[in-house]
Amino acid sequence: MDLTYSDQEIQFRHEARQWLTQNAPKLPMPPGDTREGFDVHRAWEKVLYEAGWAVVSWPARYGGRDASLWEWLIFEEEYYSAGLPQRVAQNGIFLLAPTVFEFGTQEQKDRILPRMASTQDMWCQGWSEPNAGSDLAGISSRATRDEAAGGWILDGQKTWTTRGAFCTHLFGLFRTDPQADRHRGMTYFLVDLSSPGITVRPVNKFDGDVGFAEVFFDGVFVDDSNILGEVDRGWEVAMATTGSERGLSLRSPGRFMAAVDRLIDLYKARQGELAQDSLAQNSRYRRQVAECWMKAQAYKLATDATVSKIVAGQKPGPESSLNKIFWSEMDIEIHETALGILGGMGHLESEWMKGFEFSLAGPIYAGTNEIQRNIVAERLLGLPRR
Amino acid sequence: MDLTYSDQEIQFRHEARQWLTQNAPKLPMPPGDTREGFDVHRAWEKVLYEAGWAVVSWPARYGGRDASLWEWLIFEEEYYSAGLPQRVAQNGIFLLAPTVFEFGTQEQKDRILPRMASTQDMWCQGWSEPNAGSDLAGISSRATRDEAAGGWILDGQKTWTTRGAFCTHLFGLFRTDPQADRHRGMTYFLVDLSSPGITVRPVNKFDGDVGFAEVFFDGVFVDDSNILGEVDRGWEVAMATTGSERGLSLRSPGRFMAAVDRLIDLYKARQGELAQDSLAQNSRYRRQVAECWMKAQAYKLATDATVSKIVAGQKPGPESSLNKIFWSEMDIEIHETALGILGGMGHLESEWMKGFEFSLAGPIYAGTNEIQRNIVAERLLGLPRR
Amino acid sequence: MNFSFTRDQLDLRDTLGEVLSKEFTPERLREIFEGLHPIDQKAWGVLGEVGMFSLLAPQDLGGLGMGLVEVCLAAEELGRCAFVGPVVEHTCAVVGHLSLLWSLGLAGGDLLEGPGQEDFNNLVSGTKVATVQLRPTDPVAWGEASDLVLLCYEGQGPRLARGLMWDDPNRPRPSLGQATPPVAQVPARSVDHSYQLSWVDQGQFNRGGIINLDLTFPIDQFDKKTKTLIELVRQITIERCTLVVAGQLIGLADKMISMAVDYAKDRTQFQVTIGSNQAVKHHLANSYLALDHARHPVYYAAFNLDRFVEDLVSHSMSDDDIAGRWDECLRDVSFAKVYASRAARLAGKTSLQCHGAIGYSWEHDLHMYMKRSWALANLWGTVDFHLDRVTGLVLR
Amino acid sequence: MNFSFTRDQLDLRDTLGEVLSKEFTPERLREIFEGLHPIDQKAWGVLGEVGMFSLLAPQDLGGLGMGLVEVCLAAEELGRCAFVGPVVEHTCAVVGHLSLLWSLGLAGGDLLEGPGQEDFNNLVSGTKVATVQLRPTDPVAWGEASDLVLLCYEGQGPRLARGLMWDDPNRPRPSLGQATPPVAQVPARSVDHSYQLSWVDQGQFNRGGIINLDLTFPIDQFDKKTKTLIELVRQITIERCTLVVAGQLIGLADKMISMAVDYAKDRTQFQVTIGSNQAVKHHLANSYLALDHARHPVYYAAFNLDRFVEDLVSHSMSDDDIAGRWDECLRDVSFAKVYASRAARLAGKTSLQCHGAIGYSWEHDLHMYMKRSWALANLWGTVDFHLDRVTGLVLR
Repeated sequence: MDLTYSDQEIQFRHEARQWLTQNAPKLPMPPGDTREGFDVHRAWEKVLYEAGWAVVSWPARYGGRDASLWEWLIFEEEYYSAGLPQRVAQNGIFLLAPTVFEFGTQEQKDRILPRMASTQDMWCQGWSEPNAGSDLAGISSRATRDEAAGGWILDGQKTWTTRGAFCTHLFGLFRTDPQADRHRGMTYFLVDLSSPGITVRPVNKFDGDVGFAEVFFDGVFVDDSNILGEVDRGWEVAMATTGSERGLSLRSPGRFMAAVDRLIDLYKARQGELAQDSLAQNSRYRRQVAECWMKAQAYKLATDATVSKIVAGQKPGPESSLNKIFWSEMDIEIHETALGILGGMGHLESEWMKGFEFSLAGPIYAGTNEIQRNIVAERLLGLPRR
Repeated sequence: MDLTYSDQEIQFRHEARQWLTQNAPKLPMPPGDTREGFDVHRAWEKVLYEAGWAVVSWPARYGGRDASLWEWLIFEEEYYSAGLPQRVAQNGIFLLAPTVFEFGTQEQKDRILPRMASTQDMWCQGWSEPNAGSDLAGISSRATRDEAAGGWILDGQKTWTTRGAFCTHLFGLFRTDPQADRHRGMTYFLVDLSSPGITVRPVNKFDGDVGFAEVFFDGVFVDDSNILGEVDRGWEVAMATTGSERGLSLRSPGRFMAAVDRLIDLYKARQGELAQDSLAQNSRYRRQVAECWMKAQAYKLATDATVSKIVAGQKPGPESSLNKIFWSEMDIEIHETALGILGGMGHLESEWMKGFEFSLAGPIYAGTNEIQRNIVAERLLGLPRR
Repeated sequence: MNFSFTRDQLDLRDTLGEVLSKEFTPERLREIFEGLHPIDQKAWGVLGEVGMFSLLAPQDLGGLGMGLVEVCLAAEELGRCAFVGPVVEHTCAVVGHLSLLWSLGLAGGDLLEGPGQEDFNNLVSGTKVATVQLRPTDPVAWGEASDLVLLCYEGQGPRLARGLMWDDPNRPRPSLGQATPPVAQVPARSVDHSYQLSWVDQGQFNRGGIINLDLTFPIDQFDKKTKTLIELVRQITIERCTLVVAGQLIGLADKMISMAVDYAKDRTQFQVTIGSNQAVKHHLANSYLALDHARHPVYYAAFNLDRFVEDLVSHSMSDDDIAGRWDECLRDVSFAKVYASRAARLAGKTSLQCHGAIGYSWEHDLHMYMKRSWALANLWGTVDFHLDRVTGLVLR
Repeated sequence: MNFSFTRDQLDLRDTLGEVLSKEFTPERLREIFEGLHPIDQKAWGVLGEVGMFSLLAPQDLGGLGMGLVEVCLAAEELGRCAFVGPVVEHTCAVVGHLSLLWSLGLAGGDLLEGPGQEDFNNLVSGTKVATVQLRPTDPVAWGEASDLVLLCYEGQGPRLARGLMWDDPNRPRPSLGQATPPVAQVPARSVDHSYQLSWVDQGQFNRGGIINLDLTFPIDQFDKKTKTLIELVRQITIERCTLVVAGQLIGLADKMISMAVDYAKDRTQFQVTIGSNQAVKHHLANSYLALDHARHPVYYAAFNLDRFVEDLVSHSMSDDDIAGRWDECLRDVSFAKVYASRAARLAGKTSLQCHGAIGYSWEHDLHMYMKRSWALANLWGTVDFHLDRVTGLVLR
């Protein structure tokens, strides 16, 4: 056990901070879930790429700088600490990319990863369908073999595709063997959204922004080079991705540590007014802010423990479900605390309100927290399934 | 809607308060779950009976004073407000008696009720068995017909029989038709615990007192006059009793209102020290005490609403499950608050600690709160069973 | 003792519920939410027809002469459909407030027969839309959509205003009085887009030409006792509004739970109805429990506030009685607001979680009910304010 | 960065776990709980043999020269079996405290070679049982069962005491010093009957004839800097004890969850294993989550406290460094104690609920673990105390 950073890591943090300080865009940026905002974000993420900060832990050959996982966590801390927003490229670089690294051919890696890192291709996730939400194995979109053309014909519908209205590519599961049982006979496809036969309908989310899309497939051709992993083995490939989504990659501790820092600032700015209204109220929020600090710190330490295991060669297992429950509920609590500190103004539109609305999706997506608790009980504690 | 008490009710309260002030025993009484304590309590409850306060809402002919349900609630408030303990006769007067009133023959009422009210017979409940806890329909103790003798032979085992070690009689379910499906073929028996073939083993509870008993039946004869309701219809009869157990009769609001009054006194006595330790802590407990007050008040109001319905001729339904969840969790919260106010001394033995240990049983007995939540969801909200 | 509603009370509620389910549909709510209208004038008129605004006016003034229990029953229905407009303000703070002043002999005869009679009748019938402002710095609910504003400040008698209103603090305004907060501190609008907040400009105070009602309160000429009474009436108005907001929150909670129950009975995942999962059952059971235990405190407080007002009007309380019973009223109103706000918050969260992604979309109605409940929980005293008040009064 | 334990650390933990599972069974715990013995001398001796008490003593003093990370790992095992006796006090507050004074050149050579050497060796090996008292008014944990008590009061150097002890405040005592609290304020015992609380009588202070260890601290002759350092060492001892108690709470939580998981896999109701019910699954998942997130803060605080002590001993910190890093240590220890206490409380409640009636019986072991966790959560600073401290330090 050694909980100190090496000189190299400290130097890396210093470099990252310096670069971000000098190059950060004007803040706050418009929401990434609107057409205009998306473009602003994409441009900024291209700046990141060009300076080598887009995907620090990737090999240099694909656009990264071969940083360690610890350095990636450090970069994330610095990134969020600078007040920067979540990445609109995240579903590509954090969800698809690890799967490509694990299951992709060399040709696929060379073709997909650099364009992804440089924001040329923007990827969205095609998991959910109208009848397959938490129950991912319930999908019915299908792919039919076209042997002559050396590929597959996709038909069906995907829904709740985050930023699908603005993205250029989609990764998703389609049924290739309709006879197989629920968890088999699916294949993992990589789809260019400009292919003929695709219709994208924007769907607004809770806060009114265009957060989602419905994507309709009507005889869409995809050639064999765009299958990730083996035909009919898409479930196993997808499970690797959902592990990432639930676990640390989408929600690195830095984001919550930065949110708590902002919460502390908010409290300090409002402290006088709170105390003037009532000492009890002030004391309640002081404590609540400290509770949020402890939660973010606990999450950071849990992540450090997980990363230590990964670095030692272990694969992260169902622990990712623990993380997902924890960060999603913490995110809501941080924002509820902030809105409470804002008092009677708490229901007005603000950055905190926007963040609160966003946080409400946390216990739902990437598998509801109810499903995650089942996973914890069944896989970590060994309780029987029904 | 009229939330004021009538002159008669106010007069009733006055009388009860006056009598209790003049006749209350020395407090605190020893725990009713020890041999010596049980006898002390039984003697006190006999004093109650002799003055006509044991079962105020029963007809005079059985030992009551024909009081209304509202007056019963008033009596309970005054009783607990005087610092008096829960009744050791409660499983008879609050659980068995309503069932006897509903299902008993005139002969049974005349024979059972006055002896119960006067504490001559002390009743315990024989529901649970080693393999039938929350799942009451899982009982396997059986009754075999003895036509010649005009009765039944009981064999089997009951467990978690509250105060079974000290009681004189037991009411319980036994299987009379082993072929019937789980919820049928049971009969409700009334058993004299001095009958040949009965062995009672005392079982200590969480706090070390003899709270429970295991009762073993080995060829115990019970004649037909001691069947409550019809043979093979015991489930329906028992359900009437469990409704009482969950609902208001065992846990009248007065008990919690009195507990909260004591909590307020405790807080006021410790307020100076709490504030000296830290203003934040003091403010936290101030609020927590107020939360307990609100809970007890909400429970009182919910009970008033239920009683209004009963008085208007409606039967209390699955709402009793709402009440059971609420009072059992409130009881724990009241005691946890008190132990918190006691600070570093909170883990030492005290009346509050004793009450806390007692409260921990609340979410378990009379059907676990998990079962109660199922009932609320299925019967009040109409959600489907699995 | 009887905690049941009378047949008349239930009929009133049912009638209103039926009218609203026809006149104020989720589609109508969505139009307002998306900015097409400020309020629904037609539905407002129908509310007037069924007597909503006249509940707190005495029969002598052309009202129904009912109490807050009835208004809270109505408020549940208004909450259930997230009705848009200053109903609480109009019913309690304008009609109810003026009526109570009149009943206590403090308002001019104008209400009954003077030149203001027609104006007052227009308020009682809902032909005019009124709202209220309690402090010069407060935003006014639906000020732009209202015909008049009652200014009801501490230590002053009520006044009627019709000034310029802004729903956008960035819009230039003629004269910013000192009392108006700087623009930067005033975000433009509630996340509940159907809840319009406006700013009244003190410099443009102008009641001439709009109504004839004479409310000139020679407050400085009143004796101390009368001044105290006028302030008490103002306080009663505030508590009435607070409690009616609690009633709306109860209705909202009920609506959001019902939506989730319906969805959970219908939606299938993992080859079972999601409502058959114990986790979903327990979420909904908890929400229902919180709602059930929040509803009774609302009516308990309403009943006791009604009795307090009755006894005040009939002069049957001593000053000590007034002080003691008023503290109990404050405690009970705060208790009701805290529980109703929490019940609505839990109902919203639970409902969203049971709906899953569909509930998180703008197209689904749920977000409109959730956002209304967030706004109402913050208005007429936050949960924190009421929690402090109930704590102070319980631990006196 | 590396948050994994070394092979050596894990071996230490596993060895201790194996020894305890043989030497300190639930049956043994029950005997103590039911009053048959104060502590288990044999198990205590075995703990000494495997080096438990020497963890914090430097190798020069015959110890293992390890740190608090190792003591916390051991504490988890001690918690898991609810080991009875002043292990925390003995290991951290007596051996650890004297060792640290010695390392800083503040304790006499006695520890190493003087007439007290044998006495100190007896402490390191566990041949003698020692406990501690931090304030003259505090009860002493297992005072009656201990051979000596270290009196370690603010502003004074440590002293060794062997006075009369009482486990019953009603027993007559020779001379009640002013510092002894009146009997009425001192309930007799913890609800955890295996946790013995005693009262040390100041009037009967007597260290002659028991040990030769010379701890005469000429505190008044020290300069201000040295006095400050001695007080800091005392503070370090308190924080170490607090953190080791947190470690025990983690072990207790783990044990109670395991018991419930095992039971839930076995017990059948409604014709299914109760552990297949989603409600049971989610209860246990929540408890496990709380435990998982409480465990890391304990080791984080332990690691940083060890580093602080190392740097203090090597004189490599400036006064400013000391102040800043010490505040972080305090914050982290409080955080760990709060989370560990809550995890244990939740684990106990959940475990009881999953066991149902059987868990509520005296015959079942669960209550002994629950009660230990209640006692430990209150000792070395309540959750309230630590919550306040972490709040103050986060919001400096």
